[in-house]
Amino acid sequence: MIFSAEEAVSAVRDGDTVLVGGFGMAGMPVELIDALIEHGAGDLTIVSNNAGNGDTGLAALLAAGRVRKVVCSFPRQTDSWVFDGLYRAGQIELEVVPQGNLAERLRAAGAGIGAFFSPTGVGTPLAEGKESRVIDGREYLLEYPIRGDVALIRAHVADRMGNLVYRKTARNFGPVMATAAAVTIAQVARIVDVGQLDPEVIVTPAIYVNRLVQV
Amino acid sequence: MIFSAEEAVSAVRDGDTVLVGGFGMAGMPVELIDALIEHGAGDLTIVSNNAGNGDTGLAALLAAGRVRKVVCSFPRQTDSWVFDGLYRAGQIELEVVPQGNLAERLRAAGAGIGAFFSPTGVGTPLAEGKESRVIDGREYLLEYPIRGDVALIRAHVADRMGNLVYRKTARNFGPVMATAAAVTIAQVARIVDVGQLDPEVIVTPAIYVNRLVQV
Amino acid sequence: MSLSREQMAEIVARDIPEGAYVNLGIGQPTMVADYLRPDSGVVLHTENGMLGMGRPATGDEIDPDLTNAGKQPVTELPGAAYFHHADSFAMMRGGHLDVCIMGAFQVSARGDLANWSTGAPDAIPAVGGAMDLAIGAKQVFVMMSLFAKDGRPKLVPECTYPLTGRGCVSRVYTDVATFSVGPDGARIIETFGITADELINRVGMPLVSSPFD
Amino acid sequence: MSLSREQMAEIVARDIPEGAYVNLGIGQPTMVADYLRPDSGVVLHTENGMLGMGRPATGDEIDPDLTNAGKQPVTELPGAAYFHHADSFAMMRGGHLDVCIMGAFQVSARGDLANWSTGAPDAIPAVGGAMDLAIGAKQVFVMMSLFAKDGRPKLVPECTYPLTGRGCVSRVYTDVATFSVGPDGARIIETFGITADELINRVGMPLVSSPFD
Repeated sequence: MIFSAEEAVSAVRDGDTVLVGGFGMAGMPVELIDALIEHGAGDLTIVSNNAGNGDTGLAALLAAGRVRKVVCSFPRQTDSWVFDGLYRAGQIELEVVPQGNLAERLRAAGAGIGAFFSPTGVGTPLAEGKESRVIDGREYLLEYPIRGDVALIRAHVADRMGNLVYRKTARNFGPVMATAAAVTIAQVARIVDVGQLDPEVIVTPAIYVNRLVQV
Repeated sequence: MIFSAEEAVSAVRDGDTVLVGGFGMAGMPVELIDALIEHGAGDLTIVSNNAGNGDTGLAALLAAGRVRKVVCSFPRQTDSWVFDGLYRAGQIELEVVPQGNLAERLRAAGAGIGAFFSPTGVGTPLAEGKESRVIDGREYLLEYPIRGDVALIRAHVADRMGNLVYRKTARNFGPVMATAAAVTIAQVARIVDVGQLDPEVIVTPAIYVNRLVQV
Repeated sequence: MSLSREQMAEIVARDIPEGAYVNLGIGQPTMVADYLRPDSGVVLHTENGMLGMGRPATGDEIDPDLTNAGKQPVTELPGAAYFHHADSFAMMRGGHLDVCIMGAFQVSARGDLANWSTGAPDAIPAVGGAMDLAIGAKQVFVMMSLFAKDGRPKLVPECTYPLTGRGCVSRVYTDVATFSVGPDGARIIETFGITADELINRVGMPLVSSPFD
Repeated sequence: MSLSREQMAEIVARDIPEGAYVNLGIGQPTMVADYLRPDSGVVLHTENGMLGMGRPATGDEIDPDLTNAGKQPVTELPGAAYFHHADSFAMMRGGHLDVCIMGAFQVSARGDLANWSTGAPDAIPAVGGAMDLAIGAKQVFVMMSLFAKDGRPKLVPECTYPLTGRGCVSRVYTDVATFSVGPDGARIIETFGITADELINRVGMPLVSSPFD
């Protein structure tokens, strides 16, 4: 269960879809991304809220040419120059997904839902090509699950089985991404013995966690 | 926010759909159900995992002739003689919903999902009349949200705003039902001042709770 | 005299019911928080996963794990709760927030909202939570200047920019007037430093003037 | 000699991989817990909202807020976690449980499961979590006597009782034999006190005998 960052990310293979937690820097698994860059897997699809900031983390992964496609809600930021450059040069694909659909599609993947009718995006350009249906007088769009081969997330404390708790708004995408990937790798600040976490407050049960990295 | 049981359940009107938490006695809002019987609202649709046990709680509500229809996963139990009698006499309607669909349909109501394709029940008698679709090679059935006019749930501790924590497996349906009703009434063992519950461990945020009853 | 941004924020704050659950969009709407009375019981939601958000954090209060949707450090109020992104957006999309306040490029008389893209051919699309907020809250208030830099009104008969949501806005707060919008069209609620006639003339479309104006 | 219920439970327990996440259905399957080695790392899920369920509670341990899916009082092991019903069934339906063990009225050679209703016209229908468990776990094991009280085999070419799930069972543990079932039909894995030929004769349908038999 407990790995070095290098060993942990060796689960990622060329062509994989990798779910990357975090909203801005809160919950961003920085050390796992660094290890992934070092690891060298390429042709990746990255699912994350943003498409990298500055020159580190996801931006560095993009800059290293390892990413074929980004699925995110908000790629364009003041410091997203790496993504912007690749996108304008036609060197990276982009699927823009409203943030709530992103979260709900990840949840659907984890929960065995085949597809769901979402209220978001009706009448907008993002509805193009989507099946729509009026239910009880309201229009919805059909949205499909987003599954990952690997999820890289950051939590606060884990026990040795892999139960996780998070800290404040760094919780964000971690709990849903953990359910949506075949292999979930969590970096945590601290690993405690089994029995040290209160069963009432565990946010991600160990069943969803395959590898722990303490950083 | 803080009411007597009598005042709290006065929100229920004739013909309402009432979501009732609990799995067996764990999480069953016994005092709220007693108050509802006293209150007298009738022609109710009750959504709950079971259809009453023995002669108290939901069974007493049924025996009092207040329930038109039960939506549940498992009505037939060793001590469900009140429901059994009414059902065999043709005096109550029953919609049997697989437990996971019940939970997910309640969640869908709370989450604004118009409908979802569920993996459960395919090829069974409960698939009759349901729209089916093959997605990625697997067959699913379309399921619709279950909304309540009122939810009656039991939690462990509330703060004065209505934030809730539960206790062990008594958590069960409470958190999803709280999101799925127009008015959610929670009975709790203890009400504490705002700020006394750790924001990391709140299971039902106060936004979902309209009335608190301490019993 | 037209309103300053601070005055607009104050007017919006005044219209938020006591005890409401409110999401303040990124940018100008965040200023509304400064004008909410501490005893109003208004609870702020931030879609990255929190109810009970407090004011911006400064100095030692800054915690990289506690930010708002604009990724700025914020504080936590008593009674706060944290939750993950799917739960946060379920809260929003399920219609549990009372009010959401957003900026806009354009709002149509019937309440269509355009605030995520100018449709420029070279723009990189980015939507964030705007479309979820637009359709999720019980009421969507827009705060914006009534006229763009080029002088064209941003309250329009039909949005020309790509939509964020259809018929979702109920109130539009601008520097020169407050409007209600919806199925019956745009109605002037209040004007600031301009007459209703001037306003109708400058906006260039039919506006019903409120009897209270 | 055919197996006792205890021996069947022991054999099922032996086939559960170390560290597996397992749901034990109501009734006979709960006996499997007694034969799991404490160091096996197997974690029990109960669909009413818990991972890390321990043995049945007795005496002072009994807590009305801590029960299993059969509503019997149970205990909590170190590393346990509680969650609500939607999360619990998402865990199940999302395919995260390694093994689910259920009783059955009938199982077909291709793995169809019938265990929720005998289809009797006067029966009150009640399904609980059976249909979710049937389709949710990576592997569904069935534990049952091979023959009903009237002597008819419960492993059948086609289920005559209403289905719980289609093609979901992979292994059937009975008192006289263990079978694998699936798209290629039923195969005998092991027999107890009966020869493969006798078994085929009594079940009255084609069964492939394993090379290890």
